[in-house]
Amino acid sequence: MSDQTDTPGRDSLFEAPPMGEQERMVEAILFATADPVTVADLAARMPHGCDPAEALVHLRRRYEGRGVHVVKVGDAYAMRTAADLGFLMQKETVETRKLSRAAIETLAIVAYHQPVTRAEIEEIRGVSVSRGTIDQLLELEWIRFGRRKMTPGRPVTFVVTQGFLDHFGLESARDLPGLKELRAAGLLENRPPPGALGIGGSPGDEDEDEIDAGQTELFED
Amino acid sequence: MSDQTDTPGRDSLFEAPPMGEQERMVEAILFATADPVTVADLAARMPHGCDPAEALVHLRRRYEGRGVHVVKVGDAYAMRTAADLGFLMQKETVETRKLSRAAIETLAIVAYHQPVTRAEIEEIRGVSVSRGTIDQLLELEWIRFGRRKMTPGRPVTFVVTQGFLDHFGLESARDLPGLKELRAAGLLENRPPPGALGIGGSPGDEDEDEIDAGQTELFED
Amino acid sequence: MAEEFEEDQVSVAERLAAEALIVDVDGFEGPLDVLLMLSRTQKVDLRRISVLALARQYLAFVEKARALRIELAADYLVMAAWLAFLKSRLLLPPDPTEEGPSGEDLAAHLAFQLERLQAMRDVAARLMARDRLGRDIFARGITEDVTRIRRVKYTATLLDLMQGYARIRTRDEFRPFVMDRDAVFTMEQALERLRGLVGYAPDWTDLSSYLPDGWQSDPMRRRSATASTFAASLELVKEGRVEIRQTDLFAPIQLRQRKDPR
Repeated sequence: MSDQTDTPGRDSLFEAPPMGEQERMVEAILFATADPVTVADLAARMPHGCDPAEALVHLRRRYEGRGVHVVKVGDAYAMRTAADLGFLMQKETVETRKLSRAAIETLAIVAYHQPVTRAEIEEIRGVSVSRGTIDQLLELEWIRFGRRKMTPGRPVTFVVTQGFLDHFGLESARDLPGLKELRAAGLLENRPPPGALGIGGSPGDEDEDEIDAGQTELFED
Repeated sequence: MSDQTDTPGRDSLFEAPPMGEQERMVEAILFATADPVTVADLAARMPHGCDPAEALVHLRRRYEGRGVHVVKVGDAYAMRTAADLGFLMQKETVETRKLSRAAIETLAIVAYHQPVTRAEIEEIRGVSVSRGTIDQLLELEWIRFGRRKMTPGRPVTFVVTQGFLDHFGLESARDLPGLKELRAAGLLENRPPPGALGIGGSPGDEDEDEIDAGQTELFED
Repeated sequence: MAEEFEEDQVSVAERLAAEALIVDVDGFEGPLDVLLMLSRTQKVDLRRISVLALARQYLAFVEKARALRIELAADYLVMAAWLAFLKSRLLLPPDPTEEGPSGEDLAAHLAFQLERLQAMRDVAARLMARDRLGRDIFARGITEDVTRIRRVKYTATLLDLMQGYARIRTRDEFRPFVMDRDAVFTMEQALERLRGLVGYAPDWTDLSSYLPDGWQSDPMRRRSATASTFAASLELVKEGRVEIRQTDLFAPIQLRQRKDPR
């Protein structure tokens, strides 16, 4: 490997790194870039005096027969999985989509209120829950049917699954943060809770008037 | 069920591929994705009877000293460029939002004291954790909610994520710099203030928490 | 707080440091941060820090801020009061009748807190200085594009989930505020009511029996009335008009008129 180290360098002021190092550099660049890289591009990125074309020859040889190859794409180079291992890559073609807002809200209600019936979900959300939303969550295996409720009609309930806990990195549904903690984490607007303000705050003038008009006089000593 | 009958491949109906082939497969899978892959995940994608853990040992050795390394991230593995070649990758550098001093300190406290509650973070920093700080760390997916603490109020805790380990090049939280020294010096102990007269966080916080607690009750069904 | 002669004991270096601090008091993250900064002027290991000297430095700092008419946030003043208390505990011989932790215990804990905060800052800096993904270390640039099987995978983060839940739950909070006022019994109302009523209570009477009619069954109204009546009773105790007692934790709170009103 390092026996050709001294060849490039040319008349440069600075000595070029040894070929072994240059090979490492090309390897790292090909690995990290999103597009195939030309030799000129490599040369521009590497320290002065490097010979990326030669480093590429070494690198290609090193990867022969490995799970990954250095391939030429037009006049540029890239690293690619060996063709015979393509069957392993099926998982990389998965397309990820964000869950709809309706589905997220429904899922949240199941998680926080389980076991919960469909009617209860609708009551909490304030809108009806479409069949598709529940089906989607069932299909994702994030919710499942729980035990029937002992109320008239014996409606089915929904609960969250182990898969749900795994996906969201929770050990149990009890570890879900409460409203207080959501607020503490800044996820909730800090609106004054209804009714809580008047108690400690300074009373408005109207209040005082009301008191004056009322029982006050009766009990004055 | 069936994993008791056929241990790793051995007497299985199909013979597992030779170790050299398994190493290629692991190499291809790790190359194909930017995210760390667990051993279980590797096993699930490879043919029946493979031993990805052993293949990983071979693969890691093969990449020692190369421009790209096999690194361990929590209980998963990934390929990453060697740190000394970072200077070649200026084009790939991702501009990260600059973290505030509060966010950096909070992150360190979560990492070194995990699982840690918000109150404990405030105890250590001597100031309340501002809204948004925790939010920002959650959004970066560097911290997540952990198990609730079995103390009064059952507060939620925070722990660091695999993404955190990946970002800072740590195999596990045990490899945090200076962890042993801090532990030996007793600086990671949860030492309560003597008597009731603690210096604690600012008194304003407690009030806020009390209001919040009342608020939560209101919403509890 | 800090007496004149003590101020003189503070060295010139410390005073300069304290002055520099005041100019930039907004840059500090609370009193503990200031204490940590001040402790550096002692130029010793944090484990060997003199908490007494530190308390003096801090009190001098607060005094100076006051002289310069700089308004310090409440928690700085709370810390000053606490340190003044600590200082007196450290200086005076221990009073055997006094309960609670000794001055040394409190000082040791403060030193521990400072050391721990400093340690966290040090490791935070070490952490941020590590080779980091996307800056020094890079992941695979081309994730495999062998498009063969296309499956749609739905994702959501815990954050999405919680924000969704928060969204639903906070909808309820948009109700007009005035609607809720009829469920609030103000402390002034309670005080007026109680002022008149305690005159007729020479014997111990449960606080709950003072709740106004119609405020006892509905939980919201009951809670509000209980809180304000309790607060009002404390006010009357302060005025020396009633006595209050509670025999046990969570036991009923009882009131009676004071026999010898002040």
